Amino acid sequence: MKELLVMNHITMDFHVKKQLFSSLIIRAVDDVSLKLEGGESIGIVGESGSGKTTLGRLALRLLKPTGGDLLFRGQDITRASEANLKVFRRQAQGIFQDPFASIDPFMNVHQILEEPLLIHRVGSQDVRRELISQALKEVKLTPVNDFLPRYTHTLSGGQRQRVAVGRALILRPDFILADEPVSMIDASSRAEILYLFKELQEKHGISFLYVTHDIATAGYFCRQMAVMYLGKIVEFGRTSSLIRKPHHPYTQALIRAVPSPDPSNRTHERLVISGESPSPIKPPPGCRFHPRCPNFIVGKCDVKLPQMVAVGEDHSTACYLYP
Amino acid sequence: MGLLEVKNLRLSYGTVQGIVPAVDGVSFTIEAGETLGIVGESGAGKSSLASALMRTMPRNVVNYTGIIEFEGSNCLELSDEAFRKQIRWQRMSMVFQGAMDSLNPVIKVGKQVAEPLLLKPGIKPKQAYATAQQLLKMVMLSPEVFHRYPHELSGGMKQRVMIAMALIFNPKLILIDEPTSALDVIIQAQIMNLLKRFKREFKLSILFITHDLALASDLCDSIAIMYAGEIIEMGSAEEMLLEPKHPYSQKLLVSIPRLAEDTRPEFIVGAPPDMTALPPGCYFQPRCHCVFERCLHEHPPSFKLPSGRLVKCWLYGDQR
Amino acid sequence: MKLPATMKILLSSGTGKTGAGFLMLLIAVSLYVVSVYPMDFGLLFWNNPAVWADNPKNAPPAWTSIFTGQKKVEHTVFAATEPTRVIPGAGMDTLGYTFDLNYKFDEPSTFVSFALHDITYTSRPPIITLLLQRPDGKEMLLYRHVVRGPGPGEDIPISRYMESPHRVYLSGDSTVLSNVAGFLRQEFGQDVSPSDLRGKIDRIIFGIPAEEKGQDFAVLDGNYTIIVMAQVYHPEDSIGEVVFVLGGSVYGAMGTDALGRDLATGLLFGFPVALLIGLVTAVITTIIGTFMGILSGYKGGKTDTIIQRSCDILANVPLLPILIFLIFILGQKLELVILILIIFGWPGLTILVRSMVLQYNSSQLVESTRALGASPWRIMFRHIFFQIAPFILAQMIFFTPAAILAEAGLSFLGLGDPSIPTWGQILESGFSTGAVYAGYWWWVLPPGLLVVLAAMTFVLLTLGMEPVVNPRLRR
Amino acid sequence: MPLITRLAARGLTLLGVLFVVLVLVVVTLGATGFSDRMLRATASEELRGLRQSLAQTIRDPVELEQVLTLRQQELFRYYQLDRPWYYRLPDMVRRVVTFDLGEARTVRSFDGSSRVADIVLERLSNTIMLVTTASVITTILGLLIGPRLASKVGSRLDRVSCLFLAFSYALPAWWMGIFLILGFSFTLDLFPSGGMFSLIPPEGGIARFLDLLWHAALPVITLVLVSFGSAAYIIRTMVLNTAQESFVSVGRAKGLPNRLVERRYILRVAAAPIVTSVMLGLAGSIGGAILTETVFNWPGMGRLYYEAIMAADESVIVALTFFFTLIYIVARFSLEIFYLLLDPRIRYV
Repeated sequence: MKELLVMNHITMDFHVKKQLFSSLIIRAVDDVSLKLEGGESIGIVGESGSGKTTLGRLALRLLKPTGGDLLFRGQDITRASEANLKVFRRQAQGIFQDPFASIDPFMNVHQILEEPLLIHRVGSQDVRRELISQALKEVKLTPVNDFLPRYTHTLSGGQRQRVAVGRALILRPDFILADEPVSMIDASSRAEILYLFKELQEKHGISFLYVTHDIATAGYFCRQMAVMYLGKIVEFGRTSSLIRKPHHPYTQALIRAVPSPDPSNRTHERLVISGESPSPIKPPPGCRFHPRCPNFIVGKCDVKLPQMVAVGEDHSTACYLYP
Repeated sequence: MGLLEVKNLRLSYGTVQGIVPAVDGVSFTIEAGETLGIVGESGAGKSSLASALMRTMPRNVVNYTGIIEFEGSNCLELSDEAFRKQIRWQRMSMVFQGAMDSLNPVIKVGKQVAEPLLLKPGIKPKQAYATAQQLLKMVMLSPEVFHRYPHELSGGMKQRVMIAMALIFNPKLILIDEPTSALDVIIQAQIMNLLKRFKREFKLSILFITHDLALASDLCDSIAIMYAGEIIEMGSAEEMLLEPKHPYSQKLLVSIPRLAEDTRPEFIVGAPPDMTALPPGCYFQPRCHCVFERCLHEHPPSFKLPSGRLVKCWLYGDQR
Repeated sequence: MKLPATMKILLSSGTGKTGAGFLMLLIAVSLYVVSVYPMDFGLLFWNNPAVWADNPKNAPPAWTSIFTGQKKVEHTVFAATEPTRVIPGAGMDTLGYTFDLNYKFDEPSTFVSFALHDITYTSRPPIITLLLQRPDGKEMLLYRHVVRGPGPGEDIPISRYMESPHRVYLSGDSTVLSNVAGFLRQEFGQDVSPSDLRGKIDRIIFGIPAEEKGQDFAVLDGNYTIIVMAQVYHPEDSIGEVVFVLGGSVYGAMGTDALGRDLATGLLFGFPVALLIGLVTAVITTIIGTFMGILSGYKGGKTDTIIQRSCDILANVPLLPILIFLIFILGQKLELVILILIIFGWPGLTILVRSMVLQYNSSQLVESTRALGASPWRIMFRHIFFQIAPFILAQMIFFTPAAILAEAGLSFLGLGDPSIPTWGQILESGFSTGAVYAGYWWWVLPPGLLVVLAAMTFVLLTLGMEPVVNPRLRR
Repeated sequence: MPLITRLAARGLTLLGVLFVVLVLVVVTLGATGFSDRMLRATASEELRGLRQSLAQTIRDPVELEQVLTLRQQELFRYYQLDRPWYYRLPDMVRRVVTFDLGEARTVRSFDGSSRVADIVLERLSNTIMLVTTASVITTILGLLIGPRLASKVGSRLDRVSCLFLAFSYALPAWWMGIFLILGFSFTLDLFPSGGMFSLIPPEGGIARFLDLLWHAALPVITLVLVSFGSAAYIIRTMVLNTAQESFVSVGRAKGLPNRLVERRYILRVAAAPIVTSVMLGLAGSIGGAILTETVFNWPGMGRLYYEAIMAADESVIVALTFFFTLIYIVARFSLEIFYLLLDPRIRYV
């Protein structure tokens, strides 16, 4: 499959005004490279402060990267103006965490779904109406006519998120960024959205970048997975191999921390790394993870940043434990 | 005789749409040293249950009845003032949801922890502060945190402070409401380990409220599942996690994506019920995969299964 | 939130309902005034002393009699353009005008006057006679006037009293004095010289010689008829209007000021003016403030910096002193007042709107809409604007009383626009002429009360909007 | 230190405000020709005096005219009337900033000085005294009433009070003043209708002070009545907002007595915004003082402003506009400091 979205050494700095004339730089994303192929799905997993959300926003070009290149279908869109991004905006869509906040509460379902069509001047009113009802059927909000005039506050979380999916879908995009799409939804409805994604991916060949803190849902939905820590990717690989054989100590800790409904859990404490992820304003030198790492090698990990090395087929990690 | 016995507790809110039930005839018992998990999805009434026990309900409560028997005294018969003086925080305390804004932003952390103790007659400030320091140490916070303001702490640290605060009087029972919902998984695991240790070391009784069945398994000896303001199933953790009986509990369990196994997570079709217009019969009936005629018309009572487990489902209506 | 829902919440509260009721009242009165009053009421009437010449000065409202217990003479103007009857005669017609006056007061009138307007004649000048029929059956000749004859070379028909009417102050006129002296002699046998009657005319014509000591005349209650007879010598001859004024010590619904102006008319005119000042200022301020705030918050960068700096400065200026200064120097124009209020008013709103927009900037709503490819304008004014619209509406309502109060305060300092009477100005004229210290409460209290009413209307509406803006208060 | 930078930034902005107001005033005066007219009048006044005194010594009318013309040119140069107004602009600004406020034309100080600085300064304390007293009373009343209403939001008491607060906000100070004069001075004769002291002030410190209090009563009541409505309302709203925060219910759940929760968890947290809004409103009431002082003939800056406007005394008006802005800005700056002291969240950002 052809490469759809390519991120080459992407870096993103934020300026935080600290004093009258000086500002602090926060490097939210630090030299990240990623390739998303057509019809593929990559999960970006990390804790808060890992830069995963920033990476997602960069992938949609909602932010201009400070360094590196961003290519969509081979076209450089790193610094393209909003006007030149029109085509990209049509082919790349986003689904965001909070389905209540990401949808205009002043619009009914019909208006919400019509908006992308209006923005990109698609079709006549009749064509648009047809497209809207098609999209609603696809996200299983039926009977369509019941939902069209409703406002989002009358819908449940799962239904709202499906409206958001419908809106992302209606322009027939090639790429969808899903930023924590199920974290605000009740556990019993999460799988429904994930199945919907999977169905759309298989049916329309849409590529997904799935940004989440929840390695379990990512593990189910994504074929590949990237684990981020403090702005850097520390491990990347095919999901099956990454979850079964996590190499990076951070990935291992992350997987260990995920609770599973097992009654024996309460009898013993879970093995967990100590401390919290440090502030990205002053990242530690060397490997970002070394202050919390159980396998920390003095004089090595705290000096030089480890490079990504292959540890298996289609599986690599940035850790000195693996030569 | 349990430490806390709740019988037929009801709590409703008066809203523009009329009277909306939040807790609808809930009964359960917590024994000393035992942890009960209340698991339910948003709107199931878990947090209302907690506020009913702690008497921190919002103003628009219209119906607040039942029996809350705590260490032998019926809380509902106590006046607000008596409840505050005798029970609240001293014998029954709480760790609140959303640690982010549960701390007073203008008071130093140490003082907030020590505050209830400072008000006790006969306790010297020095003593109270020493206790607070010690508690902060127990929740693995460095001593300097004592002199910090809440906004200088991370979410995980604040949650630890909240736990320390709940322990200041060495209470018999702690209600813990979604302690980790805003935290990252690793921090969540740290906090759960901490709670587990306290439970063991202090023989604490805990009422653990969460939407996450997997998280409940970390701490709870028995689990109650709430749906639409009712407890629809309650039993020991083993039973509930290995062999849930109620269709809702079953679905809830298999909706959790597992990392270790290759099973597909499942989901429940439909939306959670609108509490202002509950369906007739069983509240879960419109989404239930085992629904039959009786479910549509009659609201099921709690059936006690031979193992002692309670299920509110007509499927078990003939097993007495 | 949609407009109907907003209205519903607004009207669900007591304050909102009261405010809406007051607003209806303000609008109704304003509409009435706009349809009835001329636009240049200020110049043509209010500030034209001639219009008010016949009125009593500093007269309290007529209804105050109820409280004082004493029946004060109510100022009454009798005017007629058409005769009540025409008595044909040989070679001449008599036009008769009659006015009925039910005199039921405890005191004599303060004065009486008589005026003739627009007289046209062809051959001989008309003769006009003013008679008073009293309840004791006696008839009194008050005044007789022969219109000035044609001058040399004057064209026929001849017009008289077109520009300014022929006005006679009967209470002091010398012919009236001798007529009244004659009446006294004839009817009551009193022999007095006309000059002794100076200042007593009103007491005599509405009275009879008193029996008690110390008082020369007692008020005679009852039905009087004022009769005006005009003898004309040609069918084409006409009399435009005859006016008889019974000078009272109380006047109309709201009394008069030191110039005899009917305060009720001025107060009524103040309604649309106050509404105009308040609404125009509030609407324009809100539009500019909102636009700038959204622009500043969403665009960021240089636009933001420029707007923010301007706001920082303008919003920190103490308004009233600057307003006073500028109006004093640049001239007392209502437009100018409104302009200045707008210039110094928008930054406050802009700062608020900007901070709200900043919250939305990083919101998922804006991000997701941007990701759809929506233009900045669409995001700013289709999405962000609607999110903050209830707040902006509340702010607009809140601005209205501020503008009304500012103008009133300015007028009170004597810096009002003289061509447009406002409540503040009416109060000012009362204050600066010492009405307060003379106790002319009817002059100073009602205009202030109306300012309070108008301002309060909008404050109440703002209070009613509270649950709309702050959903936590909704119940 | 970010704390100091923040304060410095605010200070700079406020100084900018002062400067802009000044320039605005001076430009307005210049561009409308007002300043030209005033200076010409001053110059010709001087010339007239000169003519009279010279006429004694110089008999030759031609020579007299020559001398006078020369003197006139000199004066015009001195006042910079020979050049367009904007050349005088920097000089005017400099003079005001350095408090070199010049001479008043007609307004005089109590002891007859015509120096604007004298006139303004002797009035300054009177205004500050009046406004500060009223502000303190208003704030205390607001703090007593606001939280009480917030704790009973939606009740009959709250609704009735809201009506009353709306009335208070809608009340213009000057009208309230007139009302009180009519009622308490004219009708009941309880308080004097104006002024700061009796015509013949009583002897002795305490008697004098009581006399002052007696005279200040109505103006202070007026200011309090018109401003405490919005103050109480602001406090009510802020308390209401804070009371919804979850840490307040935590405080209650901790078993703290209600009064303590109200004080420590609501009022203390809301203190910073409350103080800011209330004080801002009061700083704005310096404007209201102009009207109140006018009504009560209180010899403060506001009354002076009114007198100066009536007498069209340019230099006094400029100076007063400048002073009002200055006071306002000083008040705002003290607020900033106050805010920082009250809110630890800001301090450490």
